[in-house]
Amino acid sequence: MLTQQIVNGLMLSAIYMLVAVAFTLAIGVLNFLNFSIPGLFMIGGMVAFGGLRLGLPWPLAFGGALGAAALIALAVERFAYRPMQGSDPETPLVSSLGFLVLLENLMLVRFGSDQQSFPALLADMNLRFGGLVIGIAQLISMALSVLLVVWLSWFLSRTNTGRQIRTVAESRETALLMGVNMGTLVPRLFVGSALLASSAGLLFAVNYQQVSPFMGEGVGFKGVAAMIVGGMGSIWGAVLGGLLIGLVEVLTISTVGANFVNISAYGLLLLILILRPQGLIGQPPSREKL
Amino acid sequence: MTFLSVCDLCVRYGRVEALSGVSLSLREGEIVTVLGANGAGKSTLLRAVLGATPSQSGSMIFNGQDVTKLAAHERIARGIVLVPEGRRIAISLTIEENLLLGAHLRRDMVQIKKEIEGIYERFPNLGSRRNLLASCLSGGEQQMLAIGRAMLARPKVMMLDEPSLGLSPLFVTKVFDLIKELNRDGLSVLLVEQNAGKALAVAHSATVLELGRVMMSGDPQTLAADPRLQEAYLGEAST
Amino acid sequence: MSALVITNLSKSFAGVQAIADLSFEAPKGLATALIGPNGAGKTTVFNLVTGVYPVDAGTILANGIDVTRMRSRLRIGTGVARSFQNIRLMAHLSVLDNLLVGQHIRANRLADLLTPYRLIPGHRWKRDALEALDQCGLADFAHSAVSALPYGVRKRVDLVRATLAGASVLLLDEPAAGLNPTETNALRDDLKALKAKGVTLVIVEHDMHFVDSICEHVVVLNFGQKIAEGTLAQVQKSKAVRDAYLGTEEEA
Amino acid sequence: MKKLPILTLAVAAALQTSSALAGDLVLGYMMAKSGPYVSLANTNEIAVDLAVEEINKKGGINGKMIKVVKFDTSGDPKQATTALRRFAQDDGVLGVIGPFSSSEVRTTFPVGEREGVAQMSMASSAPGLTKGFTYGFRNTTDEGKVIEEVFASIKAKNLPAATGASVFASDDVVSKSIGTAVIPEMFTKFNVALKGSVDFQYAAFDLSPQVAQIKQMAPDVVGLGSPPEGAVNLAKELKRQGVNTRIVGGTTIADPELPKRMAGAGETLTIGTTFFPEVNEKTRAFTAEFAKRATAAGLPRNEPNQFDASVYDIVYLYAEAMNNAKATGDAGKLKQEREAVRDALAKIRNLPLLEGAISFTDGDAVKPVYILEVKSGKWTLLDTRMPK
Amino acid sequence: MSGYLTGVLVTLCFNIIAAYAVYLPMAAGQLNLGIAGFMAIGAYAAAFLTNEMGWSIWPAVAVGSASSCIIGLVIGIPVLRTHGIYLAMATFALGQVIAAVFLNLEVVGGAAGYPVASYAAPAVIFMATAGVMLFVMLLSTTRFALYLTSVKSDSTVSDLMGISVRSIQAAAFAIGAAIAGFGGALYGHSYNFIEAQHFNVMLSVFPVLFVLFGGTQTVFGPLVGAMFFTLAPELLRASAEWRYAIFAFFIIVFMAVRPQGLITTSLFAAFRKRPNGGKV
Repeated sequence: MLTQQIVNGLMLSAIYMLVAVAFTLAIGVLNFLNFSIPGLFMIGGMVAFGGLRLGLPWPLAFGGALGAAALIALAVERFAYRPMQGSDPETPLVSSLGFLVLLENLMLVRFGSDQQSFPALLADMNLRFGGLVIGIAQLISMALSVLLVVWLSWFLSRTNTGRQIRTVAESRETALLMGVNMGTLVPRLFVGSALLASSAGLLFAVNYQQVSPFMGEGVGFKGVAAMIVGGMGSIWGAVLGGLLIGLVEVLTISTVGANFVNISAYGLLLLILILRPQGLIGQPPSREKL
Repeated sequence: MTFLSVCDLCVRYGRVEALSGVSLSLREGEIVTVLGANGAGKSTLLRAVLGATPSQSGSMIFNGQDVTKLAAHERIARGIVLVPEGRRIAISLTIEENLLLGAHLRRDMVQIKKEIEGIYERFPNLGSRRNLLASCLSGGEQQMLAIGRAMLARPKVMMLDEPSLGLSPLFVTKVFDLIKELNRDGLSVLLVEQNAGKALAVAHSATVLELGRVMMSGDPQTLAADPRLQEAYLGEAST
Repeated sequence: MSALVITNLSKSFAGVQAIADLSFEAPKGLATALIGPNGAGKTTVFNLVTGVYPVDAGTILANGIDVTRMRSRLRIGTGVARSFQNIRLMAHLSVLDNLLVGQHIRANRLADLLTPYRLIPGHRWKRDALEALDQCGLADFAHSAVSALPYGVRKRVDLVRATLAGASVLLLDEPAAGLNPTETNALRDDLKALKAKGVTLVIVEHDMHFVDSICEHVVVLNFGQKIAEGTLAQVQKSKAVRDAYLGTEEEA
Repeated sequence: MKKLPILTLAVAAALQTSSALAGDLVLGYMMAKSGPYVSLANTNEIAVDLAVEEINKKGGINGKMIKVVKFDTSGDPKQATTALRRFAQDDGVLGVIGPFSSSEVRTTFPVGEREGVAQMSMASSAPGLTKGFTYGFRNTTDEGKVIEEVFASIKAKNLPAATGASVFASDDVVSKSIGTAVIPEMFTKFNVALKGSVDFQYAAFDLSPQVAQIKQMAPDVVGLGSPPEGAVNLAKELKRQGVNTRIVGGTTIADPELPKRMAGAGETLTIGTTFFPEVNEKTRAFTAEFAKRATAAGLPRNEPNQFDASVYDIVYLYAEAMNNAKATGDAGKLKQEREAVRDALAKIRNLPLLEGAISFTDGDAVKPVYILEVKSGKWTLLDTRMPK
Repeated sequence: MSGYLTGVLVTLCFNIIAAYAVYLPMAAGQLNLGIAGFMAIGAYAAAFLTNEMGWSIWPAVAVGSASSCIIGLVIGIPVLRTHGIYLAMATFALGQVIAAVFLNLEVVGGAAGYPVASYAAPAVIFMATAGVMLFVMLLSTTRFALYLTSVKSDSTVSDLMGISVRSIQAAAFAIGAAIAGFGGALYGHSYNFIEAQHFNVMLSVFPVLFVLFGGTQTVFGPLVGAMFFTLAPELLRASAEWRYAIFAFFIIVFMAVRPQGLITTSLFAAFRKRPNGGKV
């Protein structure tokens, strides 16, 4: 049973991980806590659902969902991020949350508040080892999210754009003097982050066969927690954080009860923030210069 | 033949006028040095030439083309490259990645690799630690890396902003030797320096800024002898 | 007796020695200039004296009190106040409010904290601050937003803020940098007036004329070390100083 | 602060719907057309309008027409109290239809008590909500009673139920009381051995850890306290992990579309509900008319749910009460007439309506319970239990 | 006054109180995303006192507010070691944990919620809100408020001026918590019912939006922000299902055009004649 719970926890972790990475891209590089990410996560699931309901073949529906998320991310960059440069650091929070509320309500108007059943793409195939049940869909999505993260990590560490992104993350000023073109890099980052969030939403929909306008909130906030537990701005930190939060959640449910999930998951977050604010893997911020 | 010409450049930060009508020109293969006290606007001038700080008015011709309207990355692609003040090495990147960052606008990987090897040959200290984080370098080594990084952008004009700042005398000499060497290989250099004596010794031409304006300019020997320069630095009454 | 006594002070950042075994004194009631090329460690000295950075080794005495290990917040209580190289005025506050913050050390009790002074016309805090502004001819700017002020005015407000703490030792970080000649003259008058009141000044400055007109004592730093000390005329004659500033081909 | 009065006046002016025509019998109706309950509640309005139209077409009550003033509460308790204050103080209503959710009921019943105006909820089914309130009514059956009938039916039909587990959403009022109180009590009463209980959060999407626990217990029946989403997720996950068990629930999961939403999972899921379209002519006619109007309004669902039926009957219950109380809608006698309507409501016994014969005891409706079972992906009527 | 207006104004009052609870720490540069947790503490503590101990409302509200304040201080001191976005996330986590604790606290009803017997009429709420506004506005004329802005603008320099940055921040955080607890305590007695689920993330986040929307530069920003956020959805009531979507759209556009918020000091200065003498 513990093994089964760990398997269950891993699936959850994979989703949190992707969302955490989406957050970490925005915050680590741009110092922007992008609260529209839960909305983009939801868009991934809901738009794909809408597409399938219209009778689109799934590659088209999925592509449409990712495309929609990318376009929305560009709007977020344009209206929530860009005008706020130079104002109080918490200001972009308002408009990015505005986007979350807007997206949720648009989907609400279109699809209603109900949780909707997402059609099963794969026949209900499960691998059984003794008592242990592992869904094929679970395995595939887990593999996909791991692949995505590994690819991203490769991308950041090995490619030209990746180096530019890491330079921006360290110092915008240095990047500017090196001729990094912020005008195109920032929107690309937003799109990348949105693609991660919406793919997480898609995988979620495929896996749990459900979508709803509010599906992003719970997952999104846990994703933020995962990001911080691991270490803000670090991809592998987000992975570790996602793993931890997912496992803590599942183990809490199976040992203490579902009502204690928020206490343990967010308690862990609080503890980390107090004891080691830079997260498990993360560099402490350096002292300012006068 | 003028290679880079800056004409009547004005830069404001909010209400503060940092540069007011600065003009400057540089011929191909020359070292031009810009001198001046703190706050005279030297760094602002280099940033404006790079395009990283927007200028309110003025024009800039480079290599026969009007580059006034171009963004920093477009100017860098045309060969105007800056080695910034304080070096600005990305310390979360490795030494090799810093070099690659300098080449980020280029696509010719094979040639880039070759040039990086060239840099390592020139600075064995960098080559032996190529895969370590740049934070492990000393100030002088960081300056070498910063110059190497700029080299990889294939500069036609290299601008150096106080390259000797905070370096030990040994490294200061190294840096100036390097600048001379690069210049001998045909690179044009725009050099901002605190160390006026060293700068004037290598320069073909010099400009002194004061409070955002050109105070004087001319050939370095004349300037070095000009009491106003001593005055600008040491405040000695010219007797 | 010296107002500020620095003995064998050392500080390094990430292996780079910023201040190395530095000793000097700022004589009481006089102005001491701290000069040297960029990166010589002048501002670092101020940061160590005011406690922005912890000291690696050495001692700092301010008005006879050892502040070496004292918390940065409490050091202003020993009579040491400072201004900042890149003018650190509170951008969200008006000029007057910035000055009121500067007065904190003189209005330090809980009752002071909770007095609704803004509702009390002509409260002494506001009066004091306005008076100090008036003396510098800046009274018109009292209610302006800091960000809207010309650079020179901001610099002088920064100075007034430092004086309002009632300090006996003022550390001024490049007070004249970026000022036009008129403003520089006004600043000089301000500083002379302070000196006349017995305030000890320690000034980091690049403008040697300015130093010449104010400072009786000059300490020259290079690479975190003292390379010369004396009157300006004395240090200007020093070869080490000329090398540090103008550089020479013979060295190295 | 000149803005405050101006803005509020503007708001008031913008929203003040035309007050009731003199002589109409006015009812207030709290809708949940936005917010978390919109999918369950947004068809309610069709049922209300339908009932009002039918009554007015037949000449109204005491020669007066019924008029309904509507207010969208978004399912938010704060807005619900605003709605009630408005109905009571501004619109001169004789009674109020709604509110929808238990949380809203919790905040509006005290207000209704102070204002002296009756309310009747169509959906809130948390145990004991009407206790202590003389003006608070619910046309819902206490979940305890519903689930008791379900188990009685299962036992009567000799379906396997030797062992059981309790599964519930722990952060939802109704679900939790079902899971922690009702189910264990029923298990004892009907000799089902309780193997354990498992909880999940209302918004949980992943029930695999819970199902892994259920799998270990291998119960014959799972007593479920949850909203429909939880039932769907649980059924799917049970199927995925290969657990065969009968899910038993109350009206909280009585969603007409539940079998469709479970997409092949949840066979033999058994519930008690207060409405089933296939019971008789009357229910079939209502279902047909409802479908027509819902389609015309472009709503996503055109099959009535239990709340649509309930709210339809609430209009008739008020009509009956206003008739018995001889209500005139006269503004001068509002206070007495509200009280009379309340008293008349409380006295209703075996009034034959859409859902069956309805009576009130202690503010809660007593009415027939239909036991439904999912067979080949559709609701089928297993049993009808009449109230004792 | 019409019943509708009363209802809307009561809602507005609670939003104003919540906005000021967020405003004080934010004036010191702390983004508190866990204000709902402190409301919950005040609400449950006060409700417990009136329900189980038979206290009358005012002392209960006072104790509720005080317990929120004390817990804010005790938890705030370690939490305030973090800065910026870390602090925001720490308070966010804190709010979640507090709400989850009440969800599991059976002595106050747990998940079933907690009915509150004593009733605070709208007039009481209006008075209490006026009191909170008066308190914050008075506070804004003191050195304390001055130091909040000073610490926010530049904590290093504030420290060098001798201001105890940590104490000022802790005080701002605790007073914010006290106001939140006060609002929560009144909330319970006004609506006669509290449930842990009510004190969720959105309840924490919306007051932050009120303040940022209204503007943090002046003490009137939160008031205007709360008014807008309460009244705009009411004005949009006619558009039924679209109203929250339109509302969100408006927020985005507004913030893009005016990121510093609606009410700013410069706006004030434009309205104010040049003050004669030293009046600020």
